[in-house]
Amino acid sequence: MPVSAQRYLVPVISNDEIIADHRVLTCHAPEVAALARPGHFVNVSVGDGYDPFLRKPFSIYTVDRERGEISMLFSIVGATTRGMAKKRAGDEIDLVGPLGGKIFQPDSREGATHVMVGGGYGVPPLVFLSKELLTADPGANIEFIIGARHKDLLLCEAELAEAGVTARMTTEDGSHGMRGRVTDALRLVLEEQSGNPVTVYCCGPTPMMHAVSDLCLELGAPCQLSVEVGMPCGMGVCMACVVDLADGRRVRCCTDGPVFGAGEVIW
Amino acid sequence: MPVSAQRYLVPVISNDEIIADHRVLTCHAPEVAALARPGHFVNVSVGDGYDPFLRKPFSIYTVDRERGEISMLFSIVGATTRGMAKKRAGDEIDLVGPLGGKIFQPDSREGATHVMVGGGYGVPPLVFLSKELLTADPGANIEFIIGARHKDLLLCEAELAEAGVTARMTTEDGSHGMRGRVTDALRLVLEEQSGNPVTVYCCGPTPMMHAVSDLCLELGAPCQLSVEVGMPCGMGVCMACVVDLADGRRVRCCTDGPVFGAGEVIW
Amino acid sequence: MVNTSVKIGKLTLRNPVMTGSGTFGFGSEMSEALDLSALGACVVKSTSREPRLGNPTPRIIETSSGILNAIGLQNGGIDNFIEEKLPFLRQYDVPIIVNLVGYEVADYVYLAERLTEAGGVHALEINISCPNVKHGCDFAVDPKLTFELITALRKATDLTLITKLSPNVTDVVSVGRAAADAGSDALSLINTLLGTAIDIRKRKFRLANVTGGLSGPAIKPIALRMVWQVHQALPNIPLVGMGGIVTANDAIEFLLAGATAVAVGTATFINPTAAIDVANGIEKFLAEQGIDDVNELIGAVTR
Amino acid sequence: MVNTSVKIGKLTLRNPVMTGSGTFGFGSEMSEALDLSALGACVVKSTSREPRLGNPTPRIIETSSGILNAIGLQNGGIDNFIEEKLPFLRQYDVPIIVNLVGYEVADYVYLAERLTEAGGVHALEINISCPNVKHGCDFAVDPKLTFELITALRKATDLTLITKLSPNVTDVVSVGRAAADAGSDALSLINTLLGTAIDIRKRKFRLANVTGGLSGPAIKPIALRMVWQVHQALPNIPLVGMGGIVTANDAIEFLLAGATAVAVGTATFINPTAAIDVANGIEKFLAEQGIDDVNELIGAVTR
Ligand SMILES: Cc1cc2nc3c(=O)[nH]c(=O)nc-3n(C[C@H](O)[C@H](O)[C@H](O)COP(=O)(O)OP(=O)(O)OC[C@H]3O[C@@H](n4cnc5c(N)ncnc54)[C@H](O)[C@@H]3O)c2cc1C
Ligand SMILES: Cc1cc2nc3c(=O)[nH]c(=O)nc-3n(C[C@H](O)[C@H](O)[C@H](O)COP(=O)(O)OP(=O)(O)OC[C@H]3O[C@@H](n4cnc5c(N)ncnc54)[C@H](O)[C@@H]3O)c2cc1C
Ligand SMILES: Cc1cc2nc3c(=O)[nH]c(=O)nc-3n(C[C@H](O)[C@H](O)[C@H](O)COP(=O)(O)O)c2cc1C
Ligand SMILES: Cc1cc2nc3c(=O)[nH]c(=O)nc-3n(C[C@H](O)[C@H](O)[C@H](O)COP(=O)(O)O)c2cc1C
Ligand code: FES
Ligand code: FES
Repeated sequence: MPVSAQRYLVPVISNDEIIADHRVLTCHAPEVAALARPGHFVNVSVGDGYDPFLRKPFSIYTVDRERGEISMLFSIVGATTRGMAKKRAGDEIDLVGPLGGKIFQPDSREGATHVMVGGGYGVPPLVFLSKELLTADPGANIEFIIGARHKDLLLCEAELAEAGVTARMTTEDGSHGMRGRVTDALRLVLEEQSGNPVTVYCCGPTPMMHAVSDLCLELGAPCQLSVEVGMPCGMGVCMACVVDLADGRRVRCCTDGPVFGAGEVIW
Repeated sequence: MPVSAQRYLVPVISNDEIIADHRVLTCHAPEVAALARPGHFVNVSVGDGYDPFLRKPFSIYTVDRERGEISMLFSIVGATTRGMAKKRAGDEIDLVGPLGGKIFQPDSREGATHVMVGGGYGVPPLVFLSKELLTADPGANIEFIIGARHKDLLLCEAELAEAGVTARMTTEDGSHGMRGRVTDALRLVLEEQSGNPVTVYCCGPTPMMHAVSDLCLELGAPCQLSVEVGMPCGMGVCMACVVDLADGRRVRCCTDGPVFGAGEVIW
Repeated sequence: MVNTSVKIGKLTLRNPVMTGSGTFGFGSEMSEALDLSALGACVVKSTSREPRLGNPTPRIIETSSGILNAIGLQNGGIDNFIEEKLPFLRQYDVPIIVNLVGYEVADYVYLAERLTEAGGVHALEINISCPNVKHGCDFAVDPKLTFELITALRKATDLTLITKLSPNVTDVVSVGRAAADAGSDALSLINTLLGTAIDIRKRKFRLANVTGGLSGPAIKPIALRMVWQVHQALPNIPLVGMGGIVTANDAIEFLLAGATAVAVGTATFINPTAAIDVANGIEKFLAEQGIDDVNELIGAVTR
Repeated sequence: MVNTSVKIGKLTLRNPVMTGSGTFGFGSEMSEALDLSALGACVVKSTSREPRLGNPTPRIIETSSGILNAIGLQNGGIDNFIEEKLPFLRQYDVPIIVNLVGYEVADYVYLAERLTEAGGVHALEINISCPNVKHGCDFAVDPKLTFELITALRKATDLTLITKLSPNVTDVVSVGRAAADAGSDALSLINTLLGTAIDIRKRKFRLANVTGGLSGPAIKPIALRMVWQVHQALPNIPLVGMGGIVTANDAIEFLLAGATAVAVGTATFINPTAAIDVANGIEKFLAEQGIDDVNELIGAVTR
């Protein structure tokens, strides 16, 4: 599927640290805001020179279509995110997007429960998805599970509360919420929901997604996973981001995904 | 001559536009401030990546040894100077220096008149030299000639006035000071000074330095010129900055210069 | 009005800027990002006889001012290309150049015949130089093999033939000359330079394939030198210059060095409209400099 | 305590980090910027029989993540080296490696004899691969000529011989093998890749010499690949890896690829203490990883 990959040089509106080494950068990108749906990402470049050369993908976190603003939540790990961290209001940022072929498809069945399972910078696109669901239907049933190793690494709890969603937190060391992993909480939720139409949406570190996928297959819950692999172009032309599917096809994560069903992907 | 090339990551104190596309960046670099003498330069890098790869040389403009501060006056032309322009107070800047082998040698003869001839970013090291001469001897005789194409490009007039030096300005279009070139003003000054011990110190665009050099040779005035050529290393090891001398030697501008005598260099 | 059109063999391009094979998919992917008809030509990903799954991942990693790729020529094969990709491309008023890859002469001849017959293909770029497959380099490092391959292809098709040279050789001119002597209408250069990178903590190669091809601005000086060398030695054969072109200024360097056209490869990854921006930038440069024909730039560098 | 010392021929280095010839002058220039005795070895600028004035300027220009240089081997000649430079270097407790360059075998032999006789020189690096002088490439692209040259040198001196290979060849292994067979104690690689750049407004080459050698991070992937290839083919000859090393991590990649030592070249221009910083960084990495001997890293990369 062709992407409407457009490049925008846009001003930064704000850039705030939310937890250690994690920031939310908001910029004025009305064209992107108009098109962005949950699961879409933008490809970011911060430098003037060619080192680093490639853009890096970041999920769209919040969208304010009226103001024409979008934001990304990022964790500082390398050259691009270090450069993003330095941006101040008024500085320019260079984006291509929105990108993504198959994104989250909200379960449209009557009374469906939407179960979000996120970890790390996989949480923001699910927050976006939850807000969109609530905008379309203020009574939408949303269960939100967020996992982290330690409470200091948990993201978006307050933002979700503001949107009216009480997230279940799991930490590996029990420092906040339930002690354990997201799959422990997910098993509880899916058991609670047994009999109801339910869809799981998941984004997070690959081992977490793998475990969530296995659990959903085990329990027969439909599950959409936003797969993360390196994406040099994000537009379907470089063939570097391929994932192997159970049906034998080798497809591009960026434009044939990044959202795949549990059981569809070979981990 | 070996250079004590040390690298410093230091904080920017201020960075102000002085005329269009020209700024003065001040940073806290006490080790450099302690060693810096007029004619020395520092090699600056602004990026994190390797593009651009090389540092770029900038003359030391002001030195405040008490505060441990130095400044550079730069004109925005390429990647490094664009990067310097973006630095704000508190940001870091990456310096190597002070560099330079043979720098300005103040004329120490009794009653000597020091004639400075500068253009563009050649003016700042001469301002530094003038201030050092006045610190050593508040009664020092200093004549200062600054040339530019147009009055909007004239640099440092106010700073010199503050130091008690009234500069003669020349502009090619007569928009400020004397209409003409620095050599027109220099001829007048040297005629006024005829009979007195005098030394000309010159820094500016190569054609200007060539003309000043020729005039000084014609009038028999000793002249020190700070030659500008591309300097990939600034430390005498790459052999790229060579200049041919009248005596047949091919020497490095960075460590065998950058200050040479009129008649010494083949233009 | 400035003339920006150039000729490569029998083919007239409206401007000298093509896409780089393997960096622009099969055109369809980018058809909403830019107007395909504004390209000088659309060069598609290497196509082989049978479908290929390519190499395991990671397939691309970043290096200073460049990338290493070891895609391994993943493509759907010639049948899929002719049935699924070509009809889409035919809708556009743009020359279509298909890049061919094979294991032996017979593969290339078969592909050339199929594409000649299919119609709507304007030229064939012969990839003799992909470093990521077994025997992938055999032709490109050997003038004799190159001569044989191009001779066979010349007999098999009337389409404009562009032989794509590898930089991983001592003497790029001798391979270019062999292709020209065998009847190649043009030469394109350079393909990627063989390189690698290591993850020091895992003590493993960062590419699953161990080595890959280096592209992007890092290699531009080498590419430009090779274009100039080949143009000096073979001034009569048109060259398609590539390797690290990101801006119009980069492209103009290649034209001055002797390229009749250029290809924009990796740059598309960071700027989707790079090829068109380069074409527009060349036109602007010509206007600015008061040059009324882009052909005046070709090989016009002096010492 | 971690062992950082490695052996190159008869030579023991306290750490595997040398300077790159032509990027560290004759050592004296940098003697105040860093402690020469902290280097694994100090490799000085190419020295020739007669003094050379080198090429006209511009001699170095910047490219993406690299530089092109065409210094043209400016140096004061062997007499000047022995009289003026060597006595200074002898003061330091550091192995001194002199890089030799000549037009023909006799030049190299003469230089080797003079330096063997002079005393205080620990090894000779044989530059058969400088692309910036007439015939500068003759030896490096031809295994047979390389074999002859190194055979003659092997007879002329007992000093450790390190043959420096050019990357501008199809098959770097064959040249390396020829040098090894002729008795070279070690190989160093890579020298610079031939490249060029053009000023589009002046329509002139940006280097007075037209072409120059590309160095710096841009070439690292190519250099690393070549080191690995040569180490695979010739596991018993020590290699000095170089090309784009800026950080300790870069150097460790070369060690893992099979280099016994590394040289830091262009990086010194941007960080005067680069070579020592790299040496310290390697030591830190070993400590961090609980490795007690740097030799464990050599060639330890796996697929
Ligand atoms: C669809 C998608 C959406 C994403 N959304 C988000 C998001 O919303 N927020 C977010 O923070 N991230 C997101 N990511 C991840 C983000 O794109 C990457 O983390 C990106 O690499 C960051 O760029 P960087 O330049 O800062 O780091 P990089 O320099 O690319 O480094 C990334 C990681 O690679 C390692 N690395 C770098 N160089 C080497 C080397 N030479 N050898 C070994 N390891 C190396 C680093 O240590 C680091 O852990 C997303 C990724 C995808 C595919
Ligand atoms: C001893 C010394 C002292 C100096 N002191 C000062 C000082 O005090 N203040 C000051 O402002 N400058 C000073 N300079 C000059 C300064 O070092 C240079 O202008 C430096 O190049 C600026 O770096 P940059 O990265 O901003 O520009 P660069 O990118 O290096 O560009 C510099 C110039 O080269 C041109 N150029 C760049 N790339 C190309 C290309 N591909 N083809 C053709 N032309 C190209 C640009 O258009 C520009 O005019 C000094 C130089 C020396 C040698
Ligand atoms: C991801 C990728 C895939 C490529 N695939 C092909 C290919 O299939 N066939 C081919 O002839 N060249 C291929 N190339 C080489 C490019 O067409 C081009 O020759 C090279 O990348 C240099 O140009 P650049 O620096 O502008 O990318 C590929 C390059 C990249 C980066
Ligand atoms: C300015 C410069 C001068 C050089 N001079 C020499 C030389 O005289 N002899 C030599 O064998 N190599 C010379 N080299 C090559 C380096 O020693 C080294 O092989 C090459 O630059 C790659 O390493 P690097 O990327 O770390 O610089 C020179 C390199 C540069 C940049
Ligand atoms: S990232 Fe290039 S094809 Fe998906
Ligand atoms: S700048 Fe390198 S020797 Fe002068």
